[in-house]
Amino acid sequence: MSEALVASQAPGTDSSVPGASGARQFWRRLRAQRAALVAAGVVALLVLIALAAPLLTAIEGQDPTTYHPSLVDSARGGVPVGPLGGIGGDHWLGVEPQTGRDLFARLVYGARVSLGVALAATLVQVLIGIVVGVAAGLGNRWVDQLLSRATDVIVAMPLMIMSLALLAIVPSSFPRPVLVALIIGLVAWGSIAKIVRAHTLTLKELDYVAAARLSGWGAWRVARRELLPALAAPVITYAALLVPTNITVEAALSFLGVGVKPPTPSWGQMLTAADIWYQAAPQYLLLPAGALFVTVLALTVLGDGVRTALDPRAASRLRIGTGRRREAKA
Amino acid sequence: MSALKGLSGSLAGFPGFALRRLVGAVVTLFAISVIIYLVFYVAPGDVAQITCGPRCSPAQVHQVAEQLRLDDPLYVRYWHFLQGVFVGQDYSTGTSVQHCGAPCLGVSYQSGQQVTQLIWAKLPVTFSLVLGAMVLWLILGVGTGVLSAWRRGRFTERALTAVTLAGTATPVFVIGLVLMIVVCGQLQLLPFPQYVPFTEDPEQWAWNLLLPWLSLALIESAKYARLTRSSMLETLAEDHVRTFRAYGVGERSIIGRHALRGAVAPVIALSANDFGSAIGGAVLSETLFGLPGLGRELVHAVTVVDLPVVVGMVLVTGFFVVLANAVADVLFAVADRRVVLS
Amino acid sequence: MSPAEADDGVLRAVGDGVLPAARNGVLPAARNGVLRAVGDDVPGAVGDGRGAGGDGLAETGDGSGPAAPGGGSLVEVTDLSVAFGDLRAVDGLSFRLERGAALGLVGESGSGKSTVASALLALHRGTGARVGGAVRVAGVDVQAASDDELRRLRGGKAAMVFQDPLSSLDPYHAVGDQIAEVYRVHTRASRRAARARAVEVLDRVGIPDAARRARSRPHEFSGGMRQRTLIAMALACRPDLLIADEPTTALDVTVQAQILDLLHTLREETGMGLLLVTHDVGVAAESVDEILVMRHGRAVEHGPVGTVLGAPRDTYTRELLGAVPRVDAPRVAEGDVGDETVLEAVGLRREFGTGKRRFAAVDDVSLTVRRGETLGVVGESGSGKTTLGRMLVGLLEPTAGTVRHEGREQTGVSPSVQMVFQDPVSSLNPRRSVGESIADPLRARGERDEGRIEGRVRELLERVGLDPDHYDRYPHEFSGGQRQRVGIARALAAEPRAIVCDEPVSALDVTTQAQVVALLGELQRELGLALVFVAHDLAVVRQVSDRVAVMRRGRIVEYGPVDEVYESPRDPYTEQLLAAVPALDPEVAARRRAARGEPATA
Amino acid sequence: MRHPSVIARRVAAASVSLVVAAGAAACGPKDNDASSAGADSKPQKGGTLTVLNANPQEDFDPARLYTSGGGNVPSLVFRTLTTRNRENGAAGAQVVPDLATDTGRPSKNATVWTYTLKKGLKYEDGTPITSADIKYGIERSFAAELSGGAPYLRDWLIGGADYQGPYKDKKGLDSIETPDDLTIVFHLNKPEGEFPYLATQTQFTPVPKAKDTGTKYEEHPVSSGPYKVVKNENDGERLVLERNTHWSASTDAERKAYPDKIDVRSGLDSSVINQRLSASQGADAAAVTTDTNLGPAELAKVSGDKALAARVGTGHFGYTNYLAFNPKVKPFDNPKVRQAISYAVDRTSVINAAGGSSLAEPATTYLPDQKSFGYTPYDHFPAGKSGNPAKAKELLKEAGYKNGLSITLTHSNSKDFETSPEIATALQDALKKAGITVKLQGLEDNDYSDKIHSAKTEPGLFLAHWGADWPSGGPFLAPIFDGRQIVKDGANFNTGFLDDKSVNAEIDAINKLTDLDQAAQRWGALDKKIGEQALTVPLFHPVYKRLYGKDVKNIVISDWTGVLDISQVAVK
Repeated sequence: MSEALVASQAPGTDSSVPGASGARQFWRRLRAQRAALVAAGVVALLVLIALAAPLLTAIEGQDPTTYHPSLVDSARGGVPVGPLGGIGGDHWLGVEPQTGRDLFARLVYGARVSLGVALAATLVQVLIGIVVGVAAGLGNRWVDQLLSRATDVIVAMPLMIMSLALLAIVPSSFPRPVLVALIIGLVAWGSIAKIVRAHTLTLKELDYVAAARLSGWGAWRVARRELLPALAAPVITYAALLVPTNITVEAALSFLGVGVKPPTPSWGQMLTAADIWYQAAPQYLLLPAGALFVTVLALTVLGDGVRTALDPRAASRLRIGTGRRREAKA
Repeated sequence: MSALKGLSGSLAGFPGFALRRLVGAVVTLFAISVIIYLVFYVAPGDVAQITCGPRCSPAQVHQVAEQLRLDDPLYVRYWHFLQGVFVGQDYSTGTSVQHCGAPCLGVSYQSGQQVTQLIWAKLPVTFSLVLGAMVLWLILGVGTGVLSAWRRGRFTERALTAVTLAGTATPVFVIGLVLMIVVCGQLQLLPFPQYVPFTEDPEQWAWNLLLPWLSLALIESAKYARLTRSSMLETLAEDHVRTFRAYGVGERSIIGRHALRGAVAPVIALSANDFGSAIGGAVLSETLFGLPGLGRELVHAVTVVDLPVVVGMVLVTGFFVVLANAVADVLFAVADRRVVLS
Repeated sequence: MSPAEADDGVLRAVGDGVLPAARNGVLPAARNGVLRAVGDDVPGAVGDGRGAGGDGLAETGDGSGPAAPGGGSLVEVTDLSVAFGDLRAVDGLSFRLERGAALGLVGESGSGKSTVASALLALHRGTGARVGGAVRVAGVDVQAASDDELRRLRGGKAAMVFQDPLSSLDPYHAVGDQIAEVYRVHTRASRRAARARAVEVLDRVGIPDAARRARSRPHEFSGGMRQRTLIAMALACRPDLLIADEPTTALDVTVQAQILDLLHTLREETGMGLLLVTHDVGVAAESVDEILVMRHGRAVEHGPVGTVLGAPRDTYTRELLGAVPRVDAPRVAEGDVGDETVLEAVGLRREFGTGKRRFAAVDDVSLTVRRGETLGVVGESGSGKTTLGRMLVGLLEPTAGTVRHEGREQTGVSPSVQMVFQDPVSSLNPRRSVGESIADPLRARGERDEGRIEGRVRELLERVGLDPDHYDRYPHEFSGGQRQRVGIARALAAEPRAIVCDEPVSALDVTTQAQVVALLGELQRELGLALVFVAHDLAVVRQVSDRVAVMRRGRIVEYGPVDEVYESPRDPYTEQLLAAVPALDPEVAARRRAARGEPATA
Repeated sequence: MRHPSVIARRVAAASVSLVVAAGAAACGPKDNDASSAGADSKPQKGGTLTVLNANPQEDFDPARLYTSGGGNVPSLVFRTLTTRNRENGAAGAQVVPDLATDTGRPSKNATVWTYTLKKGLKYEDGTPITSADIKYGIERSFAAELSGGAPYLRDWLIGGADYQGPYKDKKGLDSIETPDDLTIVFHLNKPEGEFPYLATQTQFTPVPKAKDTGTKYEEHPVSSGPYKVVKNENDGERLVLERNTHWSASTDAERKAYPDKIDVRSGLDSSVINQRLSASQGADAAAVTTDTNLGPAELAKVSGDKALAARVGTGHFGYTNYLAFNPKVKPFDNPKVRQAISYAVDRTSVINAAGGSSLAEPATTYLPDQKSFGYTPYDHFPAGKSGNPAKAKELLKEAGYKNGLSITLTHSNSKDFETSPEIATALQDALKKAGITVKLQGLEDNDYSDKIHSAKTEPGLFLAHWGADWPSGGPFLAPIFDGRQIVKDGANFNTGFLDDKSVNAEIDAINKLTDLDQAAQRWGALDKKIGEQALTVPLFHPVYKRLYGKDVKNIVISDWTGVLDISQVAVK
């Protein structure tokens, strides 16, 4: 990401966003957006489904790994027997071609992996991004140069190579979903680091940060108490938009053969396996694609909502200003 | 005062900027090459065995390793690579000794071809794919963004938002495959994509690449639509728009002349960036559409542990990412002349 | 953000490439600062005089103004009220403005004066604001007018000049094109004719080499030139009425004087009416015939400028006028100045930028502050006064020279020298309670006893005139003046020997200003503090200082006891500054305008 | 079969398995519905044949190619001493003369083989082909720069193990004699009755020494066959072949060479290849593929469409997918455990995972079920269609694992539907019923190849496959079960570490036979005998089903390669 892009994509923040009551204001602003509320509901539902996957499949009476060879037509490449891909009382959403595994079970268990990987990857990105960005922003010229170069290297490294690097270093017994989350996290922290750095550079010039330094606090304490809380808004905003991106990256990694491995179901891996079945067993493709779509849509709308709620300027964007208020109210 | 006239104002710092970026790029690329050497050092896969073939005897494998200098210590091999880059290197085809002139990125273990030649062969494919797609996604994305900024709060905007988000949410290998099956297979509107060099037949070149362009554009344009829309809305909230409203300038003119202009700089910056990352990330679409570009070659080279090719390809794609970032900053400064390059 | 702050923070922002972020408002401070930094690259632009031209106007003057059809007043506002949600910004306001007359709307922040200006052009239409009453401007019933009629009114019959000249111009288009665009909206003139008109009016407002500069973009202009450009835009369609909303607030005092002079001349020549909205009584006194003082959305006093300023009837008006610091009034209370030197700067120099862009923001500055003494540092934007202040407290490392605290060389921050910042909004962490902020120096000193800390903080709150029970409140729950008191309490918590006040009152309304200044004086006497008072406002500096240093382009041009410097300045720059300060007495103002005008036209 | 990832696809070709590399083979369908397709009209010369492939012809140097019977596309350009019979079905599994007048004359107990070239053979430039060129071609294949071919020349020729190729060793290989321009004599270090099969491989292609450009030779190899290379772009991704006017049909009974031009486009996604072949539009109407099977999803579609189904060529290539044990690793040192697992496997679900019963047939023998391999049916540990968990549990109890057993199954992470996670998961599911808990260990492909072919790191239980270098039991059994082929410090294929004197002796005995039918029978019997040791669990033999364009005629699919032979195809 170039500096220019960091700048133009950096979400706005306002140093005047009140803090403690910030949470309250945030909820108030968020509640004011109907689309964001609906999206939040959908996301909550998805998380619930993912958490309750064992319960849901138990109700259905299936599990995501058992093969049902009798439910697929072996002579015809393993296409599910019966109408609509074998949808029925036993298999609510039909079965998977070739194996006859229950699609509903795989879909809800897949939600666990997809959401889990995306969230974990976002966490990794955010953590690295904050550490690197803050260090570069606060450090001296050399620290900044070093970290900025490191960021450039990461940004310029292809996903494949980074995946390979990690696959090479990490033993194969390491849980794969965690590894995938790590790969995504370690590949794509560049932009958030740049954004954090830009914010840090601006924030550290703020009077209240200077005031804290004058109080006699050390640099670390100043960073922790004064800078980090102020970074929360831009970071949360950016992170909210990273989650849906990470879900699609997980799918892309599966496509390249370095994603989550069978038998663990994930949406990306289902999509990869299902795309050729588009004609013979369309529901096999449509289910994970639909799930992915709904999730990404909901997360993006929610992300936009969070941004609006955190950035008061967005809320007043369409009002005509009568000049920036120079005088504070006495 | 006159020194600030026009472009020279925003580009006043250009020489220094270019120099700093160049140094930065060299350092970055250097670091990338070191990392790749290290990664391949620890990665599984016996290069000599893979290059020699599965049924080679240990003695043959040893000969191959010797010929490819795989038994040298890592730093010696890396030094050899650096020598190639700066002064070139000689290599044997068996029957004769060839010279690979600087900047020489080495010779493929697998095919014995010079990596630079391989790159030159693949680059036009990736470029064609990315450039064409970029033009399309800019048109689609910016158009959608303008429309939704104009019709903000109305049904049109919501519908457009949903459509563009649908694009973001779908991986290219799904959109691409489904489009191919429907458009090329069932409707037979477009040919199944294959690469025809532009120099050979420009019309066929475009016709064949149209589908890949469309698939990529559908996915990428969403981002541009969102960026254009939010930049425009932001500009609409700015003081100078208020000025023009206060002077009786109509809404159409404000949208078209002032608000859209405000979106140009970030859109240009984003597209330059995306161009860079698309060059590096074209592997998905190249694989799917069977286009013999850099990304696919890189993945192949990784699987057969063809180190010189991997290093060469990553350096080239990395170079484009770094270059694109610098270009993005320059374009940003040109588009938004208040910005100073540093 | 005052012009003064721009000098260092901003340039760093540019250097680090955060700059574009400013566009999207990563932080408001950066946003302003950066843009300013770019614009201020124009050397000498601040000082350039206005062009002599006046010929262009001879013809234009005829066609406009008085010739407009219809009799009656130019502006008739009857029982106007504007409400945003629950807030009644303007409440039952009525006034008239005759053709060719000039009315000043004066008030502190929140008085509703700018809202009135917007209401004249119905700029609230479609924003959800509720507007009541009747507004007629140049014969148009603004409330009832159709969108088309309104568009013809805006810019055509009544033109507006905004406060911030940079953000009020489209950064992407040449200034000439912007003026031409407005002209064409109203006249259907050809592109070429519109451009010619743009050059003509630019020339008229004193842009030198107007034909060439018309192709420049706003950021290539200095602040004064931008404001002239906005005025040119307003002139383009020969309006009957010019509405100027705080037209000089963002400008340095010398530039402010030029702009006010320009407005005056234009009004004389074209005969257009002027509605001037300002918080600065002095600015109004310089420019208008009548004054309307507003408070809480209502008119508190309305009359000829001389009467209102000379013999105010309303208590609020009196209070307001009383609070305005006078540049000609000697310091009221003399402090008890000791002999010991608390803070000393020797040969301070600070450079910014690298390579060709390297320049010295502060250059070889030496000064001393004694116990109980107030040193005023005064200068315009870019003079380096803020950089100097930051070096004195150790927030910035000097490139050369030393800072001494009580004779000992000091690098980095020290509790014994504290700072009070300009912006009461950004100087307190919005996420922490004010009590926490004030307690910072105590905790940093190693105090662990929560009870003692709270006790001390309460004491400090009480000392600066705040309710000790507000310990747990957050900054946004306080007004600007109160926040500034919190900032002072925080500085005091460190038990400093000296406090550097960086524009401590420039963001405050005058009445609040007076209170904060008084508080600082009290504290100084009580604690024997040494104060460095950095400000752009010459009047305030005179009011508080024992000695004063006048800065220009990083150097001290004049340094001495305050009365000496103000009464018999030795440096011509000091003289120029003093001459530019608006006078409260309209007659004095007119005299000084004449005096200022002479050298420029000569 | 579908290989969605390039990685998987490429590695499948590059890794151990075999032959499938480099546009391998062709062979005939059992139930020959395909030959009827072109029967209505006589094939004519002319037209352009398009080949749509997934894998580029990266190696186009006869020294580097690893083919079974000379490959498909390469065989259009390279002629060899002998070649495969271009006939449908089992007849196609025979070896026939090509450049030579016969399939070779053995002497001295099959340790010396003599060939005589036909008269009037020419290269594409009109110069005559000599026996010295064939010798030179073989010698080059020993050069480290041009490695990649099969190991037999190195193992069989006297002095082969130490020879480093003509670039380093100008003297040449003494065990190949060329007494005159038409005669070439090979001296082997042991009897090898199957030498004629070996002489079908591209290393037996003549290479004129003067035209040799080392590693660059593959850019434009000199043709001895009916077509010459006129374009070779992007490392074999696009090949255009046109007629070699110096080739004479009268010297070549095998290649029909109907089309005037062959246009090979590769690097395509497998699903795209099948889409294009089924759409069969424009140039694709005259298109075939030599490396891409119908995938299960496409099969489901094709089977419902009669017109499309008529354009599918079905064939069998000698190939077996199996579970391999390392008896040095506990608990697989216990034959009862190996047998229990043999009983427990569910071949139906494995076959489903591999693409269904149309794309894979259950295997209980290690040798492919074709006559030329000497197929001798056996099923020592009958698991039925879907496993016999009861019997498996019983055996486990006997072996001392009353409460079940926990084991690790190693597989590759690539999506080749052979050693891939899908197959491993099917096995995991089946073994669960027998009380065996299977932990899957998926390795990246290079890692997988390294590990399973190293005597030091070989896992206890893993998925593997083996294919035929030529249609005989020799190259199928010897590398895997000959105790003298155990390699301690390199790529080892005897993964069961079987070193049984009687097995070794029988292998030597069969190698002496020059009657290939008789040899086949003995290989079959040996396979059955080795099978008793339960060192492998044969799972399935793949079936090749390939679409071809609607204008493609004269489909010949031999049992040697299992795919249509493009030297026979006509498009007019």
